[in-house]
Amino acid sequence: MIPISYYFALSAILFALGALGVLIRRNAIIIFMSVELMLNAANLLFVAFARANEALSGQVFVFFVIAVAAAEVAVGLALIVVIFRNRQSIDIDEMSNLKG
Amino acid sequence: MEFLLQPLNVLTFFPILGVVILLFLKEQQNLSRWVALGTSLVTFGISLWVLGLFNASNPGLQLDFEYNWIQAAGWTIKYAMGIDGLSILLVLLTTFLTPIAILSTWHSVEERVRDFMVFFLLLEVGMLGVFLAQDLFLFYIFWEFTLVPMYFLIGIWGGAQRMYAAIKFFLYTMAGSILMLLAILWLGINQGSFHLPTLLELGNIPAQEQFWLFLAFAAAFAIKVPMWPLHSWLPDAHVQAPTAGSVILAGVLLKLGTYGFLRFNLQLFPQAAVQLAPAMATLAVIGIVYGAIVSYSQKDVKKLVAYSSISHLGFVMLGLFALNAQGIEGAILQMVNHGISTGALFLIVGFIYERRHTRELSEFGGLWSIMPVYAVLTLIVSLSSMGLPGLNGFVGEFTILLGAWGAGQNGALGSIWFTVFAALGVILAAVYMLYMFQKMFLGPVTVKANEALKDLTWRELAVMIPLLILIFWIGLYPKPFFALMHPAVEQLVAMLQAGAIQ
Amino acid sequence: MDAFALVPWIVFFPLIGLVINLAFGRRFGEVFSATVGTLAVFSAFVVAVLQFLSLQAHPHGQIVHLADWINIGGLQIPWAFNVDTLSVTMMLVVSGVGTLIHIYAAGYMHYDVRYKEDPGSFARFFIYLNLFIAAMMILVSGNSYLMLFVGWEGVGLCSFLLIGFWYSRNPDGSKGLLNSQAAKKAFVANRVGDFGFLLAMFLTFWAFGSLSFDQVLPNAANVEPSIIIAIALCMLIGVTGKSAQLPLYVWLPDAMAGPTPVSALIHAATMVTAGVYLVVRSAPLFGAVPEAGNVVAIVGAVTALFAATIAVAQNDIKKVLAYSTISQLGFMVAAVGIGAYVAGMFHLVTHAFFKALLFLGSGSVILALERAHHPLDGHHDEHHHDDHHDEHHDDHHAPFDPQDMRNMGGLRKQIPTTYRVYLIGALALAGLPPLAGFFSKDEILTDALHANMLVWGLLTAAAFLTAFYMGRQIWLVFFGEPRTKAAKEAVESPPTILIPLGILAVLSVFGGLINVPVLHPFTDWLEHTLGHDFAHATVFNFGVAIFSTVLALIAIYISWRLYGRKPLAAGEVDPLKQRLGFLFKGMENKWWVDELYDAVIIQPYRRLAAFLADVVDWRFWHDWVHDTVIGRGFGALARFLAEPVDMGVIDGISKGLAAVATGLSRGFSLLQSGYVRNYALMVFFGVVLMIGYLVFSS
Amino acid sequence: MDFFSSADLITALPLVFLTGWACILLLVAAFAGERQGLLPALSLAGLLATAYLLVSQMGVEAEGFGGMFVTDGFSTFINIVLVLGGVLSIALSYDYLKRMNIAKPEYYVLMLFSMSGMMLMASAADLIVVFLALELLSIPLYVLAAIARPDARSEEAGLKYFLLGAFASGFLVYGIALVYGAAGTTLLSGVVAAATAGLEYPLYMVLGAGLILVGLGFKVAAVPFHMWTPDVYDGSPTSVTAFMAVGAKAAGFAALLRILVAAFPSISEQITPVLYTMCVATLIIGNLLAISQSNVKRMLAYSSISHAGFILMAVVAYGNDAARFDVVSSALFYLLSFTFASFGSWAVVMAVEKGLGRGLEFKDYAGLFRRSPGLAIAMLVFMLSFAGVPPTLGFAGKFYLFRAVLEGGFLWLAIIGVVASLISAYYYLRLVVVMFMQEGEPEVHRESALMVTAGLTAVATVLLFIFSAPLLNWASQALLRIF
Repeated sequence: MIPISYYFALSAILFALGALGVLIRRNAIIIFMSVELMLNAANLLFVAFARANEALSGQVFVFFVIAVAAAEVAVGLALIVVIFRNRQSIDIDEMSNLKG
Repeated sequence: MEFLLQPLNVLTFFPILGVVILLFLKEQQNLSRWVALGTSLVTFGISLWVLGLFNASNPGLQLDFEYNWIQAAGWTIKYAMGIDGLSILLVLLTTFLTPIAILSTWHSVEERVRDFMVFFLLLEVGMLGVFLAQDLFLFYIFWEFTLVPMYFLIGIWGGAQRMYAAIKFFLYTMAGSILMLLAILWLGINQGSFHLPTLLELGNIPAQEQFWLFLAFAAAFAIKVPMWPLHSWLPDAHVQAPTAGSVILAGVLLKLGTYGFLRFNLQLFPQAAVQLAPAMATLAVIGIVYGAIVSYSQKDVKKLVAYSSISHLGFVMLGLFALNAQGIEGAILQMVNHGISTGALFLIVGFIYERRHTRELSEFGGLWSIMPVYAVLTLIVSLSSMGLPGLNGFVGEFTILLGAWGAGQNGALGSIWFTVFAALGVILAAVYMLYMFQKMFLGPVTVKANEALKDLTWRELAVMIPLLILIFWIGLYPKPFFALMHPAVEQLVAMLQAGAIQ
Repeated sequence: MDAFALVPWIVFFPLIGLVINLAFGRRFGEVFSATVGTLAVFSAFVVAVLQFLSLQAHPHGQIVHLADWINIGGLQIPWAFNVDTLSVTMMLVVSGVGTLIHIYAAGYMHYDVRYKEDPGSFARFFIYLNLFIAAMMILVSGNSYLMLFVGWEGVGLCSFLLIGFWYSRNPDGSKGLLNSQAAKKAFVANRVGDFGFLLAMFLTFWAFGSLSFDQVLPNAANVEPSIIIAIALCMLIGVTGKSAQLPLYVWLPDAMAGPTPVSALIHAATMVTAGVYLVVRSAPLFGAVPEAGNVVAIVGAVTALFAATIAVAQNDIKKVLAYSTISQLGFMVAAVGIGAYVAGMFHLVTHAFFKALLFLGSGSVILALERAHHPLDGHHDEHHHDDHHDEHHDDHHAPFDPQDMRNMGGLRKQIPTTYRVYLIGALALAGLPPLAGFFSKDEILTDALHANMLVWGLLTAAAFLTAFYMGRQIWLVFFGEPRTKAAKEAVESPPTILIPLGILAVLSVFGGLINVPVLHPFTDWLEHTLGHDFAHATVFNFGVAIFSTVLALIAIYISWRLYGRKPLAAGEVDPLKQRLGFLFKGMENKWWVDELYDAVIIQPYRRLAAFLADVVDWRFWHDWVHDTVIGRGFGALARFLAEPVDMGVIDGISKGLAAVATGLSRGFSLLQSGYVRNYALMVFFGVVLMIGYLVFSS
Repeated sequence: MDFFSSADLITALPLVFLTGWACILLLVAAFAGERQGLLPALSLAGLLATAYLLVSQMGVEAEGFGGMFVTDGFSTFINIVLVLGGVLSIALSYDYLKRMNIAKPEYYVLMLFSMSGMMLMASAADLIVVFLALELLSIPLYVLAAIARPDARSEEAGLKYFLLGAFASGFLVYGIALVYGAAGTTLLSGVVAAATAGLEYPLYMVLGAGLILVGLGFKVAAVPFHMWTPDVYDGSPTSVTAFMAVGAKAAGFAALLRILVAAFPSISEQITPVLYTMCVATLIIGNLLAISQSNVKRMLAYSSISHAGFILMAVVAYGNDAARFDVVSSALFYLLSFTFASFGSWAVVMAVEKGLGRGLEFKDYAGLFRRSPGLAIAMLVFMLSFAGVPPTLGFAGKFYLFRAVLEGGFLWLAIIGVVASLISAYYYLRLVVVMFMQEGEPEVHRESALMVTAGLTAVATVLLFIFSAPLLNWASQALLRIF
């Protein structure tokens, strides 16, 4: 059996990639996709632990997370669309009027 | 109902009635003045009634009462008040000075009179509360509460730099009191009560803790007094405050600090008090000399008087930390004296400021020939302030110095040099006071604008005369004043001696 | 039935006079003010006489308790009066001489207020004088050191007020600050002395447990001598202040800025002798420690000689008398220092007579010149006069100094009465028999000869100089030819002035009889109070008497040689100046003591005050520490925090603690750049830090 | 196996009711868009009913849904505070939205949904439920923040909040996953049981707890996860800001307290330093940055950060058994005191606000005392309460809070706390100075809801201080269920 730490390492890498994506990219949609990547890293971890603990609950949680992510997508994309209509751009670095 | 009928509650909260009436007034300036004056006079009357109820031979708390106020979450915070020989004079001083200060604003405050009076009466409530509260929590509330009205009095009706001064006053004072707050909490947690008499009964605070608690309380009080070197807010606050504000600030608010030392530091932490007495006395003496020297070099009369307060309150502190009857009684009396003399000096500065709109010494000179009554009053008050025998200042200073000398020979201070240097302050006081007097009143008239000045009006005289009466009364026959405080001080001294032995 | 219970009235009467004059003085005119003032003092004198009479029957007197004053535990100080032979002596002198001077002042001030263009001040003068009498009475009659101190400071206050009576002028009458500065100087110098007195009281209280004479003095033997020495030396500081001894004497010459009656009453006859009285009163203390007494005696003797040398070279008629007063006070202090308390008191009394006479006489001289210089309207029409006077005042008053002896000369013809009484006073001061000064001074010298040769030597030298400068003054003022127009036209003073002079002249002639040798009634009188140990009769010593008389005569002869034989002409340099050279310069300039004090004490204090106030308290403590607190450090921290993120400049760290925090705050604000990715980065950093910590701590 | 029983529903009745009500209102909103007054009225009615249900639940202690949901004194307290906040928010919103021309029916529905999420947070006894609750409260808030579209500031606020919120919930979920890995369950009771029994991978537990802290720290705006706060507060319509400032904070702290106290007492040794570092940083940064603001809304935003720091001070001592009781109740009490002053001050801000994002500068408040003394005095009371000056509820809050800190043995933290409150006094006073001591002609919108809210909260802030015993009692009895 593959040790749990392997899964952990993979998920951590995915998570880090996601986080770095948020930090590096300027396109709101890509940032948002990076966040999804972070959530999915967590999902991977849930599943792996569920398997290791021989419990189902972890797998159920994944569904919760996916559902919530979907809700976020709905709201997030709507926001992005509205903003795009307004400014013809979704470069988040252009949105820095609020500061100080 | 029973709560409202307690004499001390009536006394403390009566001004609120005036505030309520004032809130119903619109821009009726004169009516506002009369309402405020009337309220403060009735409050003074109530304080005399309290004086009548007060039994001077009883050293303990009187007219005291306590209600459980906040009894929750493991607290017992009491609404406890009481009056004793340590506080009664200061209460009277407060109620006495407030109407005088209000009367002095008759023509000097023309803007937002109603609001001014509201804040003034609220200030009186706060000050009375501080002197009467017997529960640390309650005390702290009144203590902090006094900041707010004073902050506005300075900030709205003050001079050009008023906002800076107001904020500085507030923050400086608050800086000290938050440390006290922690110490109060510590007491509450470890001794299980905030009620002062209960705490005194419990006693047994270990010496090490006493030391730190003493310092935490001292931080709050020393700033308020202000003791050197924490005095930097004082010149700003005084110079910027309106006359009535300065009168109350010098007359009563600074006494909150010295009173705090007397009531809490000495009573609650006797061992630390004995241990730290030389250190406190050192600061006090530095304050005496420093304040006197710095006063001498001021060009603004009000600032000169402000710095002189540092010197005078140094005497009070020295007396308190002599930890013997003479020192402490002298200190209490000197608190009253300073309230009267310095209050009067600020009024005097206010009179001339209203006429000339300047306080620069160089703008005056030779005023005696133009305003003789004013000059004579100033002279008397200055003499009282520099401690001329026969006037009030002397009785206080002499007893303080005598007490401090005794404490230096065979008491808490351990060295007579404190007294020697403090007595130097007596010389220096003459130097700066006479300097001020000479610059303002003697010599030929050098500034044209002064030639047409009018002497004091009847209203201004009415403001000054009660103060003058007290100046002479205390100077010539202070016995009734000492009699009020004597038993309480004796008890305190006995306690301190017991503390010193431990 | 004795009158002891009346003793508080010696204080109350002057106070009543004061209050009446305060209320009505200005309204009812000069005659009213003067009458009230004088009557008040005279009433006090009557009370003093009653005390005197009562003491004949009960020579040990009585302590009259008026009211409690300060009562704190062991500290019990009542308002109580001590009637005994010593205090009654002082009361008589003060109220007696005081009454005469009040009468004199009624005449003198009438002119003075007009020359100073402020007739309204007439009542004010009498108010002050009455206040002074009241304070002086408290001083001499109080039964405790503290009550004595009340009077002590009270007379100091009156001295301040009266020296600065013409507060808007200079001593020469021109507009200026000098008078008020002299007043301030007097007060401050006295305060320095009072500082010593205060310390003495503290020591006394904690050693004796009381400040009352009747509890302190009898117990002197029970207290450690070292403490008594300390008490005595501290008291000495007080004495040097009040009685104008070295090193605090400097205020007295300047005090001549006050109107002449003041100089006579306060700065010659009464107040300045308070120090002597204090020592005599404390005789049991000083007597218990001869070491301290010696210090006192040396201070007195040195002062006597020192002041006499200065008096020799002064040209101001009142300044000569002022230094002479210091010198004579030195005599008294020296006397009480060596334990000759009776001699000291004796000299105090006679000195009060003849020095008051001299001062008042000098006032009469000055007035004579002043009136000649710019006469008031002959009919004393005040209104008319004032108009007239005002117009011409400045142009011919300013340069003329009516007190300068070089402006006088030959006055014996113009003002013969004044001349005669002045001569009596001068001879009494010079110590020629059989005038009052001879007896008292002789008694001091005799006692000094027995006690301390050094003191005797110094005093004898001083006595020699005294005779010399008085001779010089007489020659310069009254003999020769008038050196100015004013001197030529000098006018004799009115009777209100001359009558008191006459009475004082009589007293100066016969005053010596109160302790005439062999009978010495005064010694017996004081013995009731001081006890035999401190009031022993001095055996008259012909040797000393003859020696000092001869010396005085020689001195007068020398003065005649210098000033009398060939009178000084107008504008001529003092003949002594050529002979003594530098020495004279020193004497003329008062040995530069004022300059020394100015350089060593006053200026440094001013600079210290300015430094503390301006630099330390304001610029350093108030501005720098408070407003710039940790100031730059805070700002630097802010910049440091800001720079890695944004190279932007923080808009200068403005002043103020607030601004400092603001600066720091702005630094952080730069982090708040508005960029989402920066915010996320911050979150990320936070996470990394936290995870790092958690991993390594687990 | 039933998913849930009727008993479970009763345990969660207020929440269930409110959620259901929100769903109904959603339909109403869809069909009754024209009648503006209807929805706020219905929302208020729903909240009042919820409040009634909550009050009737006082003293109840029960769990449901297999232990994932808890009703106890703690949750009831928080929920009542939340509902109070909701009522005040709706009261503040109506006129304001009309004035700003952004009245939209869905606004109130979103608010109710968000409130459901907040209330769920307070009761959540399972980490996954916490996550769900967090998203339920956040997602409507993202929309609310941007509700003033096409206003650019509002949109920017919404997007920023959304992106960063999602980012933070990524950490939260990952943390939950780690804890799940360590304990084998996400039930708080299970976590604490597993920790007591001994863990195979204790590091997972600690790291998981840390990441959960990140997610919740983001919600309560603790440094360094606070950076969205000023921008979002600033950009959102003020009524939303007011709602967010109290609601999200209360909910976040509810979850934080419950999770820490119930699930992680065993790792307090590792967590406490993280907490106090966060706490100190929050106090310092929040207060320092507030000083330099010239915009009242941003100043209040930073001040709310600093208040989060104060509440964190109480939380720091959660590991101390003796102090735990006071930790929870003092935090609750502080939250309550913050709620009053916060809503009151936002009401004043809204009264002075000229248009979206305009009229928020300090200088716009000059002369307020002259113009509208009532509002100025109310604002003074709130500022004093924020600064912890008696006689205000804020003082009682700080007093209690510092006591908990001292009891927990963190004297140094208490000293930092008092210094921070001193610094905070400075910027609160600055606003007071502007209002009372400077001359100006501010524009004041005397809308009755604003005035009444400001007045009532001001009076409450003072009176509830003077008669604070019942409140304190209530807070101290709001026990948190410990497994």
